[in-house]
Amino acid sequence: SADLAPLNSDTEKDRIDWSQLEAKFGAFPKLPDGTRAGAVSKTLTNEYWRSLGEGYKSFGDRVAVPVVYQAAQSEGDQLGQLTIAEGLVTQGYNVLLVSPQTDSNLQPIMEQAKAANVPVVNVNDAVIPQAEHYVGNVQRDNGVRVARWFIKNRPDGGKVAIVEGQAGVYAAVQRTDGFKTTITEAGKFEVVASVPGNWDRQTSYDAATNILQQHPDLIGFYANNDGMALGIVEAVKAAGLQDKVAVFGTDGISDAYASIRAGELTGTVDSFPVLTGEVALESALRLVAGQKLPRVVATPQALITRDNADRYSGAGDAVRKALLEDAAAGN
Amino acid sequence: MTDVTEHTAARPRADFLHRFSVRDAGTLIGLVVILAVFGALVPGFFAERNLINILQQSSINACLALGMTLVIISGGIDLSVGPTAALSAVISASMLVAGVPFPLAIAAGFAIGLVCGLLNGVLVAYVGLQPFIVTLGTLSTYRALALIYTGGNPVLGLPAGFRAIFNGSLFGLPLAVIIVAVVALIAWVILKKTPFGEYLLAVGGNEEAAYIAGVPIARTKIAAYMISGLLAALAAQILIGRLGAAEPILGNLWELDAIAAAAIGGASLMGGKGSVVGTILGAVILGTMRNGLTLMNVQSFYQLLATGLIILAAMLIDRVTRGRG
Amino acid sequence: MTDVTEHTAARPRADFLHRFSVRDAGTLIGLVVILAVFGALVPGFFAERNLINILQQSSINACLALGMTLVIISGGIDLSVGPTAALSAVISASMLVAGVPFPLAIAAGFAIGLVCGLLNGVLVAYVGLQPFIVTLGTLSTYRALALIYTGGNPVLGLPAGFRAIFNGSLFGLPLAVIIVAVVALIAWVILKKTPFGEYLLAVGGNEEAAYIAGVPIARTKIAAYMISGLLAALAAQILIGRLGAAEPILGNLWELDAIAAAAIGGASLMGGKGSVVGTILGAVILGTMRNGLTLMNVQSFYQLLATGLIILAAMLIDRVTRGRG
Amino acid sequence: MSVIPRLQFEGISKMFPAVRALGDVSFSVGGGEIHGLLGENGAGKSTLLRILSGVYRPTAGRVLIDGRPVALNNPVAARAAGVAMIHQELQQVPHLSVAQNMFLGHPLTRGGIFVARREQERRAAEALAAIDPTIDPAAPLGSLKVAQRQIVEIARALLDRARIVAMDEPTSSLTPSEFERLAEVIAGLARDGVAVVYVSHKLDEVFGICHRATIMRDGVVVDSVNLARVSEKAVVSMMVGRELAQEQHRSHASSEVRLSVRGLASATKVHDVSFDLHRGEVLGIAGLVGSGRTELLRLLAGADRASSGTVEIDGRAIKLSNPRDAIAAGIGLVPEERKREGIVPLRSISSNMALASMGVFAPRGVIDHTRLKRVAAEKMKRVNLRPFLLDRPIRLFSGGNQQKAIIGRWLAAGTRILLFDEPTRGIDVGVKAEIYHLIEELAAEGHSVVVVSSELPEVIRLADRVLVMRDGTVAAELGRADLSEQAIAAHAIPQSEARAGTARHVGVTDRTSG
Ligand SMILES: Nc1ncnc2c1ncn2[C@@H]1O[C@H](COP(=O)(O)OP(=O)(O)OP(=O)(O)O)[C@@H](O)[C@H]1O
Ligand SMILES: Nc1ncnc2c1ncn2[C@@H]1O[C@H](COP(=O)(O)OP(=O)(O)OP(=O)(O)O)[C@@H](O)[C@H]1O
Ligand SMILES: [Mg+2]
Ligand SMILES: [Mg+2]
Repeated sequence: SADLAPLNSDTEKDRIDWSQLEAKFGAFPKLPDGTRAGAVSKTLTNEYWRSLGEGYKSFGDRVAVPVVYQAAQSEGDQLGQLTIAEGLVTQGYNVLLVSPQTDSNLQPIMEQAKAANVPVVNVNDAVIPQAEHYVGNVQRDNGVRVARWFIKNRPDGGKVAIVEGQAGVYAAVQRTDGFKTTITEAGKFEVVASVPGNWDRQTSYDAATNILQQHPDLIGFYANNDGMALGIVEAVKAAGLQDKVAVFGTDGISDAYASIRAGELTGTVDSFPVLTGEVALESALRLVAGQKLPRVVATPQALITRDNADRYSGAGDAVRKALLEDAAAGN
Repeated sequence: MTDVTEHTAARPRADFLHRFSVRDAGTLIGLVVILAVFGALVPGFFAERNLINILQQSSINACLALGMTLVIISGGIDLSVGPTAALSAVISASMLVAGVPFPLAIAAGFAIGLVCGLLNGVLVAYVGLQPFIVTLGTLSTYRALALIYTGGNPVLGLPAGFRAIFNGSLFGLPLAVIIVAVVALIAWVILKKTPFGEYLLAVGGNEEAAYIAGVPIARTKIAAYMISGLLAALAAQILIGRLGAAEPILGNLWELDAIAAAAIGGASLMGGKGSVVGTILGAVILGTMRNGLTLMNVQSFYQLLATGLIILAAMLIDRVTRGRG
Repeated sequence: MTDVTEHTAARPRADFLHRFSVRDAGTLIGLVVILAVFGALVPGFFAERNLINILQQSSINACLALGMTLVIISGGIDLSVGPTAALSAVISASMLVAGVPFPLAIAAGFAIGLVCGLLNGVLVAYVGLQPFIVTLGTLSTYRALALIYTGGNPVLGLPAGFRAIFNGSLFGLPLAVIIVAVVALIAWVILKKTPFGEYLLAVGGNEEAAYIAGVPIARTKIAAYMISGLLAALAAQILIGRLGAAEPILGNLWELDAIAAAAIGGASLMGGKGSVVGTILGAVILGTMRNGLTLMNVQSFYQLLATGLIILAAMLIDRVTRGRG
Repeated sequence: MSVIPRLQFEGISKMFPAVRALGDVSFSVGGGEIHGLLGENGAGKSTLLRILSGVYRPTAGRVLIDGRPVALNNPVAARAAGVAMIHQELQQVPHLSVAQNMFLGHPLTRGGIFVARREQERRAAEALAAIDPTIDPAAPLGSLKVAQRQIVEIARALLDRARIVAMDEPTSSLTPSEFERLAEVIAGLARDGVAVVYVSHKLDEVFGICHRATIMRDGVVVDSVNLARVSEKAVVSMMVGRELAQEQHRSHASSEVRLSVRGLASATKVHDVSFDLHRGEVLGIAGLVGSGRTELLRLLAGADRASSGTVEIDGRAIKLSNPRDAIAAGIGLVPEERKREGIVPLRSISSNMALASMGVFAPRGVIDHTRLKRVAAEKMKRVNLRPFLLDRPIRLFSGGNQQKAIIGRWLAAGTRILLFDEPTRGIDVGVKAEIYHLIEELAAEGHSVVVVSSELPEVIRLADRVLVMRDGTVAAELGRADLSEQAIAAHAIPQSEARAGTARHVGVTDRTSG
C-alpha cells in the first residue's frame, strides 16, 4: 500500500516480539500444497548469513517447505543481489525472504513481488523503507548493550574506541551510534577514536594497534562485528594489554564464542542468526497462510560474556528455551 | 608488384569489414552458446519475461561499459565510474527530494558526471598521469565526497514522477533498456562515423602519430573520460529511478564489470581497439551468466567461480578465434 | 608531448644513475613531507614504537607491491594477489591445524602461491591474453576456490609455534619487517644484478626486440607472475601469523594498494620501468597515511578522501619532479 | 633570387637539455625549388623539419613563409600555414584504414558531423595512384608492408596541396622504381610552385632531383650549394668534414661451408630456399620488396618457424624453434625495423648490448658489471659509438648509433653468423661507410655475413656473392663477376612485369631556380 510510512525497524510501533508469535497467532497453520520459499541474503562469506540460512533450512525441514537460499558474491554487490532476487520472483516462489545489501538495492523487488502477489519479508540488517514485513533485531541495541556493560562493569569510566564496519552501511552506522550515544551520555567515558575497520580483520588489527599506541590507557574496544573484534584481540595481545582492555564484537559467530571461552574476547552481542532464520521463515509462512502479522517481528539478542556463554551456545532448542526465558523476564 | 603485395591488397574492403565482424561474431557465438546451455538446463529460461529481465539487468553495466569502451580505446581506463555514479546519484536525489524540478535535478546529475570525467581527463591528458592511477585516486575521492555529502545515509523518497521517467516501459521493453540501446547506437555512430571516433582510435592506436597529424590529443582523451562520466551519471539516474533511493555506496565494483564487458567484447587495454557491438554483447553475456546461475540456484561461491571462469573462457575463445591481440 | 620528450633527455653521463635516484628521491621527499606533517599534528607520532608500527603495517603491502613491481615492469599487472594470498593462507592454516609440521605447511602455502602465479603467467605468456583480464578472471576464481575450500569459514587455532615464526621480533624490529626488508633486498639484487632483471626490463620495454635478442619471453613473464604469487603467499603467512586465523576473504582489495605503492614508487603501467626502492617507499607512504589518519582519529569518510588525494598528490609530485612517466 | 623566398629559416637554434641540436641555422628555399637537406646522422635535419612542421618549437630564431614570420606552435598551426611533412619515423595508426590515416586530424566530413569515408577513399586513391595504385585506401594500414606504408605517408603529404612540402627520408624503404615515380611527383610539385625540402642519405637521389642543397654538420649549416656545380665527393666531405676514402670490395670468403640451408620454407612467404654460406663470406640477398628476404632471415634467426627444410651449421643439423636456438648456434639478426625489433628504448647502450649474452656476463647468476662495462667499452669502441656514453638510454641516440649498438650486441655474444636486414636504412654516408667497413672486418675475422638490402649499390659494394629472391624463392645466384644492377633487376622482377631496366637517375628537366 502506497500510504505505508517508511519503515524504521528500530522504532516501528506495529511490532511483536518473536516469543509471542505462537501465543498471539496460534500453532503453525496449514500451508497450501507446494509452498516454496525463496531467500536471498548478503553474502555467504560471513558466518552470520550462513547461520541465518541454516535457520531457514531447519524450519523449512520441520514444516516440509523447500527453501532456496542464495547470496550475492560479495558484501556490496548490490546489483548482483538484485539480479538474484528478481530471479526468485520470476521462478514463482510463494514467499521471499530478503536481507538487502543496502536500504534500497532490492526496492524493485517489492513492486515485482507485489505484482506477482508474493509476500516479501525483510530479514535483518538493512531496512527497505517500503517493507511491509520485517523480521530482525534492533541494530542500534547492539551498541547500546555493549555500552551498558561498560557503564556497569567499569564504573570509573575511561577511554574507549570504536572500530566501524564499512562506511555508510546501515548496521554499522546504527551500532556505532547506539554505542557512542549511550556511553557518552553516561558521562565518565570518552570515545577517543571511531575509525573504519571495513569489516576486515587486518585493517582492524592495524587500527587497534595504532589506537593502543596512542592511548595505552584505553579500557575497551567496541567493534561492529566479530571478525574485526577478533583482529583487535590479536592487536591487544600483541600490545600486552589483554588484562586491561575489554574487547566486544557483534554477531556471535562461533569463533567469537571460542575466543570468549578462551578468555580473550570479552564479549559479543549475539543476535542468534539461526533462531532469527527460523522465526523469519515461520513468520513468512504464516503470511502465506493468510495471517496478518504486525509489521515488525523482533528477534532476540543477548550480550554474551564468559559468564553466560554456555547458556546461549547449546543445541538449538536449548538456546530457544533460554531466550524464551529471557523474553519472559523482559530482557 | 609481387605476390605478397597483391595478396595484402587483395580483397581489401572485405578484409576490413571482415576483421571487424569476425571478432563480434565470436562474441555473439559465445553468447549463443551460453544461452543454449542455460536454455537446456533451466526451464522457463527463454520466457519473454526472463529475457527482458536479462536485458534490464545488463542495461546498467552496458551503459557504463560503453563509456569504458571509449576510454579504453583512447588508451586509458576509468576505475572511478562507480563512485562517479554514486556522487551523481546522491546529488540528483537530494535535489529531487528538495523539490527541484526533474529536468534540473537530472541535468545536475549529468553535470556531476561530466565534471568527474573532466577531472579524470585533465589529469590524464594535460598533467600526463597514468590513467589507472588517476582513476584509482578519484575512485576513493569521489566515493568519499558522496559519503561526506550524505553523511553516509541513503537519500530516500524520490518522487514517483521521476521514477516513472526511467522506470517505465515502451513496446513491452523497459525504458532503461531502450535508453541504453539508444546510447549504444549513438556510441556506435560516434565510433564508426565521426571524426571524434577516428581520433579516439588514433590516440589509442598511436598517440604520437595522432599528435603529428593534428589530432587534438588532450581534448579527445578528456572527451572520452567525460563521456564515461556522463554515462556513469546516466546509469545512476536509471538505477535510482529503479530503486527509488540513492545511496552513497552505490556502484561498488562497477568498474570491474564494465571492464570485463568491454574486454570480452574485444576492447584491448593497450588502446586503439574496441567495439560497441562487442561491448554490448559482453555486458549481455555477463548478465546472462548471473541470471542463469541464479535460476539454477548455484551457490554464491560457485557463481563467483563461474564468473571468473567465464571471463577466462571468453578471452580464450577470443584468442582462438582471432589470433593474438 | 614534445616538451616532455625533451625533458627526459636530461644530462647524458650522469643520466642513468641520476634519473634513477632523482625519481626515488622524489618519492623519498614525498614521504618526508608526509612524516613532517603528521609529526607536527600528532603528538607521539615519532615515538619509536609508532614508527615500528608504521613499518609493520606497511610490510604486507610492501611484500605484495614488490611482486607487483616485477610484474608491472614486465609489462603486466596482477590483480589476483589478494585471492592468491587467501588461498595460500587457508590451505597452510588448515594443514597447520591438522597438525602438519610447520615447514611442510608453509611450503604448501608457498607452493599454492607459485601455482596461482604460474597459471596467471601461462595464460599471459603462452596463451597471449591481456594480463588485466587474465588476473581479473583469476581474481574471482582463486577467491571462489578459497571460499569453497573452507565453506566460507575462517580457519582458526593456528599453533602458537607457527605464529611465533612470523610474529616475533629481532633487534627490536618485528620479524615481518625484517623478512620484507630481506625480500626487498633480494628483489633489488634481482632487478639490478641478474640477467632475469635485465630480461624483465627488456620484455616490458620492448617485447619484440627482447625476443629477437633471445630473451626467453614466456619464461620471464611467467617467473614474474610466480614471484608475485609467491610473495602474496608470504604476505599471507605473515598475516595469519599475526592474526592467528586465516580467512578465505582475506586480502580483499590488496591489489589496489599494491599497485598504488608501485605506481607511487615510479613503476610505469606501460612496462619497462619500476624501482624496488621506490615501491618500498610507496608502501611506507601509504602505511604512514593510514597510521597518521587513525591517530588523528579522522572520520572514515575523510580517511577515504585523504587516501584518494594522497595518491593523486603523489603522482602529481612525481610528474613535476620527473617529467612524464 | 630577387623574389621573396617561399621558405626562410632565420637563426634557428634548438636546445634539448644538454644537447644543442641546432645552432643558428639559416637558409631559404624558393617556390618551385627542390631543396636537398644533407648531413650525417644527428646533424639536425629531422629536428629542423620538426620545427617546420610544428612538432618542436625552436629555442631561438624564426621561420618565415613568403617573407612573413609564422608561429608554428603545433602541427595544426604548421598545416594551416601551408606546410606538409613526411616524417622520418612512420607516423601511422595500424588499426585505421589507409584513407583514415591519410586524412587523420583533418577528416573530410558530411555536414561537419560524419566522416565522408567514400570521398576520403576516392581522394586517397587519387593521391596514391601517382606512386603505387595497388594500395587500397580502405585496407587497414597495419596490413601494409613498410614500403607501402611509406608510400601512404608520402601520398598523405600530397593531399594537402601545401605550399611547402618537407620530406624526411621518404624513400628509406622504397625500391628504385618506386623512387622514380616519387621523383616525378616531386617534379610535378615543383612545377606547381611548391617549395620542397628533401632529406635523404641517398646522395644519388638528391643529385637526381634537387636543385640546391643545404649541408649541415653538428647542428650548423656548412653551406648551401647549387648541385649542378658541385660534385658528390665535395658534398660528402662537407657532410662528414673529411674525405671519405672510396673503398673497394675485398673478399675474405673461404671454401669452408659454415651454414647450409636446404629446402627451407615457411608457411607463408618462403619456398624451397637452398644455399650455402661460407666462412668469411658476405652473402648478399637482393629482391623486390615482399620477395621474402626478411622472412628468410627471420627463419634463420629462429624468429619465425620454418614449415620444412633443414639448416646445418658446420655440418651439424640444428633446430631453430626460437631465437635462442639460433643464438646458441651462433646466429644473430640485426633486424630491419630497428625501433620495433632492435632496441629496448629505455635501457642503456650497455644493457642493450648485453641482452643477448647475459649468460656470459652472469656466469654465476649475478651480472659481473665490471666485466660488462669493460666489454661494452671495448665493443662500442670497435663500432665507434658516438657519443660514447654507455649508460645513456639508447632511445636518445641516432639511428646509426643504435644500429652500432645492435651490432655490438652480436659481437659480445660471440656470434659467428650475422644476418643484416637493411643494415643502413636511415643511416648517413659517414656511418654507412663505417658499417660497410665493419662488415668487411667481420668477414676478414672469419664471421659469415648475410646482407639483405634494397639498395643495389650496397649489395654490390659488400657481397661476395648475391642471391636474388623472387616470390619467396631463390631466382638466381650471381657471383661477383656477374654482379650488376641490371643483372639483379632482371632476376628480381617477375617476368610478366619486367620492364625497361632499372635506371636510377631520373632527369629532372626544369632545373630553373638553381
Ligand atoms: N627529443 C630529443 N631529445 C634529446 N636529444 C634529441 C632529441 N631529438 C633529437 N635529439 C638530438 O639532436 C641531434 C639532432 O638529431 P636529428 O634527429 O635532428 O638528426 P638527423 O640529422 O635527422 O639525423 P638522422 O640522419 O639520423 O635522421 C642528435 O644529436 C639527437 O641525438
Ligand atoms: N601486414 C603485415 N603485418 C605484419 N608483418 C608483415 C605484414 N606484411 C608483411 N609482414 C612481414 O614483413 C616482413 C617482410 O616481408 P618479406 O620478407 O616478404 O619482404 P622483404 O623481401 O624483406 O621486403 P622488405 O624489403 O619490405 O623487407 C615479413 O616478415 C612479413 O611477415
Ligand atoms: Mg632524421
Ligand atoms: Mg625486409
